[in-house]
Amino acid sequence: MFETASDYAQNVDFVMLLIVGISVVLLLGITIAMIYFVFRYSRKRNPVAKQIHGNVILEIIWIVIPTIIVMVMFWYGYEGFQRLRADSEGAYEVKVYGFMWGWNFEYPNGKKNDTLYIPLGQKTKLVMTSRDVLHSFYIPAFRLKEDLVGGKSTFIVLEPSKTGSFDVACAEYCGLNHSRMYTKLHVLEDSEFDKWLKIGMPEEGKKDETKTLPKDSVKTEAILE
Amino acid sequence: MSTNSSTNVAHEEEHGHEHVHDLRDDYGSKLGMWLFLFTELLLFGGLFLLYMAYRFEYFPEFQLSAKSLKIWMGGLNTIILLTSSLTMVLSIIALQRRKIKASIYWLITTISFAFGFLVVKYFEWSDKFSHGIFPGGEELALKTQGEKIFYGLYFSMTGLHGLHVIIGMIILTFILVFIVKGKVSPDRFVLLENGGLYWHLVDLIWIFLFPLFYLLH
Amino acid sequence: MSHTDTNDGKIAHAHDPRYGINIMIWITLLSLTVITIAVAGIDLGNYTLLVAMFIAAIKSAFVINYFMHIKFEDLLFKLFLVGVILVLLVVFVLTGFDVFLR
Amino acid sequence: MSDSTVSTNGDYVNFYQYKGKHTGILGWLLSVDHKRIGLLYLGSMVTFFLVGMTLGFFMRLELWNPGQDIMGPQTYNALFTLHGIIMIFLVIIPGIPAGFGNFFLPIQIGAEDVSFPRLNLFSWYLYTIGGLLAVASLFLSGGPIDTGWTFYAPYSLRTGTEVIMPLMAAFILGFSSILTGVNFVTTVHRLRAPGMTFFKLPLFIWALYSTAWIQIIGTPIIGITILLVVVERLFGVGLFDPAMGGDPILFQHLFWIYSHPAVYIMILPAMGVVSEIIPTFARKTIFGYGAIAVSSIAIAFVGTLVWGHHMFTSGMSDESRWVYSFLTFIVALPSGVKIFNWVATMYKGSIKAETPFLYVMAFIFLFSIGGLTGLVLGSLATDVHLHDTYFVVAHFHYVMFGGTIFIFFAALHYWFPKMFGKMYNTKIANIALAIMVVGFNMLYFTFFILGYLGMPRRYYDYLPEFQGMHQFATVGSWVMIAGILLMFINLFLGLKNGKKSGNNPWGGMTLEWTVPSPPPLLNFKKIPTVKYGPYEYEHYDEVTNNVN
Ligand code: HEA
Ligand code: HEA
Ligand code: CUA
Ligand SMILES: [Cu+2]
Repeated sequence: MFETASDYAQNVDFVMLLIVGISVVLLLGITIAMIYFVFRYSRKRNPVAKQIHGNVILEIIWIVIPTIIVMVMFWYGYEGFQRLRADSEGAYEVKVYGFMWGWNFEYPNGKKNDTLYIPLGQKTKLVMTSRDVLHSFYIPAFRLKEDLVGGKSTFIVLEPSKTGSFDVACAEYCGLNHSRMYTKLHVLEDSEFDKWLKIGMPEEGKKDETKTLPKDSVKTEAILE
Repeated sequence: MSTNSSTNVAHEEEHGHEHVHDLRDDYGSKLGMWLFLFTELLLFGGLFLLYMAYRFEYFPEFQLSAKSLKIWMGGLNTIILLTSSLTMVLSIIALQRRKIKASIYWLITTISFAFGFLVVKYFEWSDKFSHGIFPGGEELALKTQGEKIFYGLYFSMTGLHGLHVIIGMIILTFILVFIVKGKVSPDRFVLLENGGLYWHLVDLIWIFLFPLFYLLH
Repeated sequence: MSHTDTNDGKIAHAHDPRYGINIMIWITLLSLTVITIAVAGIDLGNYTLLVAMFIAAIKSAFVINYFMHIKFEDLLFKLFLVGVILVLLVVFVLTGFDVFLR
Repeated sequence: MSDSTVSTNGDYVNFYQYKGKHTGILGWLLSVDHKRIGLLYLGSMVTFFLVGMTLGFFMRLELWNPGQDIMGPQTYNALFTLHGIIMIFLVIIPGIPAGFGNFFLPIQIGAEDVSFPRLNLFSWYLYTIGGLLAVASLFLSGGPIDTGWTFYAPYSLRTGTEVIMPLMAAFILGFSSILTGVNFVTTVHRLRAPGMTFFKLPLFIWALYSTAWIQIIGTPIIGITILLVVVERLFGVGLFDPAMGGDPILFQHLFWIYSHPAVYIMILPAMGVVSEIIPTFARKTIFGYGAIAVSSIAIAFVGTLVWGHHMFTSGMSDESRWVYSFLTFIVALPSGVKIFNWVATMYKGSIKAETPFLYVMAFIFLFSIGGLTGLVLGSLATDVHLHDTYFVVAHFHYVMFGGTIFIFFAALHYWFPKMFGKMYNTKIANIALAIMVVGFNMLYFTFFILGYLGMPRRYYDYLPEFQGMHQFATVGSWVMIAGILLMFINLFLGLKNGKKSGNNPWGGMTLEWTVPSPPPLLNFKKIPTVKYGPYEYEHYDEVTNNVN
């Protein structure tokens, strides 16, 4: 359920932890101060209020410090994101097509399939487009998603750190079966992957307009009854 | 009512005994009108934004398609609108100088020019339609995507502008009736001014539409 | 700024309305229109759009200032107008970050 | 205007009792009195709110198990779309400004009414027509709209459901919103009482003023976007349709250019109400009046520049992704300033934590959670993971429900005695609040976790592993039902047989507390002359003894 399948994903978790950590401190500070004041300066204990109109120094402090804090947050978010966008040079390229309601993956050698297999040892660049409305290719275990837009191509770069099978969901609302547009991502050892690519799997040669839902996902089968 | 109302604040009680709070506030009316014009500006702003994006994406196709629009028709309409803007101003000035007849005359001229604009537009559009160039038209369907977008923008933007011309005509006609009835008068002409502002806005939009669609070569 | 001064002399004619100046403006606008059309015939490459927009901006400045009277209105009106145009421009620039760099 | 506020035998006549040309229901439907229009808005709003909540209730029921429980996917998709449309366009955008704003803006600035009273009534009619159209669209042949409240193209161009009618409804609602904005800006500029300079305006007015500007500048953009989708569906112009060369991402730009600023239309007025309530119950002048006032304008301005943070994964250019991320963080700062100043206002106050104040405390807690998780979403790396998951759903329910709607309730409790001249049972009101806070966090905090674990939003069906949390949230929604119903019942009972409240039950200092409850038709016997800032409790006696 809560998997981490790449270094990138670990970094996202770190950024998340950082921002949430700072936020929790701020939230607690504010809440505790507020509750304390309400007790300490209740009308019973403090019948007459002291009229304080403001304090320029304090107000400058609570503009400057949050500015620094948010800049830190921005930087980590930016830097983390940039990692996988900046250089995808020499990555293994797979074409991704989304349609209502399924996926198709096309490999450099012309092989087509409705689940995604990628090699462990190298970056994979998914070049994606939609055949109809918007979809969004979302792999929670990689903390990555990107929309598929008709008439345009978008991309995602994957750099897995372990083998395994991971859920892929559609995250952009696309109509009736949006919630059932799940498929699987399989990360294989390089040799396994080559074998798979060459020998081919039963899906070989399947027309890419297939509307069948992914078969190899136990979970999706479960939700389809 | 505030007891210290000064003389130039006229309170009206139009609706029988209902105390309609109706301060006369010409400055406020005009302010309100300008705020409304801002919204109109942004309404078209959205379309201009689309124009910018698509012109960047499909520049050659835009140039190609623009050739099919007749500059002299667009130019004629520009002159018509600019002139109608002038007659609109003249109508206001005439009213301010208490020349009610002249004011009415200029206002009628303005409305006629608006009508003239629509007539030219009608010929322009029907020419395109007769060539099968309209959304869903068989000729347009054969063209490239960039050209489709050009005509899509052309019809949306000039269409929305044309709609504003029609609305402007209606507003000005109402004001005309008010002048005739004396509800808009040399002492109370902010309504005419506001109608004028609306009309100038229509002109203003056209000043940009004309070069963007007709002068692309 | 109160109930009492809602109409304190700020009614339209802080200046004397004149026919002459407006007719001058109209002639200027017509000439600028001719110029735009003429310039469009010349191939200025990438500057075609710039020149056309520049002339259109001048024309609209005339319309706004004289026909629409902004020149003679309160400072408030001018501030608002400038503010709104600025927001519009910033929105264009920000959208440009996507459209032009995609 | 003493003739309208005093009856023949010398008694004072409030605006309910005042008899104009029309009486009975027409006296309301044709009234141009800002107070009656405000109440008309409040009434319509609460009605739509209950409808929207009921839809939410059924959505939660459907999500009890994976797979089909009580409805098919088409119905579910229509439900969350309508839930979103109703809550956004019919409840929280008009909510505080058109309801409480209409009622209290003129009174707080010392005016008899708004600048354009007839236009004001006209906007209410537009609002009602828009609402009715939206409801009517459900019964058309195509079936209820299923695009989500964001109407993203090209899905909204292709779906077979009835799209045109609800879009026209949204257009009309937008028009209504614009007219209210125009009216408020003009009123604030023209009708302030003598002596009330801009920096003596109550902060609620500052908030309404900033909001009105967003309404004026932002709304037309969604107007044109909606029109284009309608035109697109009718004639196939192609501007957003990739099949014809159009660019769906441009639709998103246009949509969010309005809809992000719209979230500040939702929250700014609420923040204004908070700035009213805290000084009243702390008997203390607000800390940093200027900063709070100016931060409203700052939020309104910077808020128009950050719309792209809804599009980090839409396929827009990498450069614009970080630009929008950066600007998003900037816009959080003025909100922070407000929070800090509010808490600082409590310092050395003389606080009586009555119901409205307790609501404000709940607000500060819940809105801070919502806002801070907004920062998580504003950060690029995390948003790419969290976009379109339940984390976003949690974020916006915290800010919209925990923020705006809670303050809507607070305002209802704060101004109730002024609007109706009666008092509700405060004990029950506090209990209702406590139940709501518990239910709220059960319901929505769970969503944060679901979202981080990868549960996408707008999902009719979900992986079995999420079931436990979905069920917990659904139970939370039942707790909320209990709290909300209790609150409404309590207010209703107060309306029927509450005891008289007096003119100034809380000890407020702004002008509405100097007029009788309920106020007379034109609010003041004599327009007051303002000498002090709105919360200068040093001068409390002088200001409030000067009762009308
Ligand atoms: C009332 C409405 C409201 C408000 C006020 C906000 C406020 C904010 N929102 Fe939210 N938002 C929505 C309503 C709202 N939002 C809605 C409806 C959506 C989803 C739309 C859809 O897709 O359907 C959304 C979605 C949304 C997204 C897109 C998520 C996605 O789809 O991927 C983002 C991303 O940046 C975001 C960010 C923010 C930020 C940074 C703020 C900031 O303004 C928050 C500022 C507040 C604080 C920061 C907290 C208080 C301050 C302190 C405690 C002091 C300390 C502060 C600092 C250190 C700065 N919001
Ligand atoms: C002000 C705004 C607001 C408010 C108050 C709410 C209130 C609620 N929302 Fe809201 N919600 C949105 C705005 C709001 N929502 C928006 C904009 C969306 C996005 C839509 C989209 O994706 O397009 C959304 C989406 C959304 C989703 C995500 C749907 C999805 O992505 O699949 C969910 C899921 O649980 C949800 C739940 C609820 C619930 C349970 C309430 C409840 O109100 C909570 C408490 C109340 C009750 C539980 C009901 C009380 C009942 C009664 C008073 C009557 C009782 C009647 C009977 C028993 C018949 N909402
Ligand atoms: Cu495909 Cu959602
Ligand atoms: Cu936003």
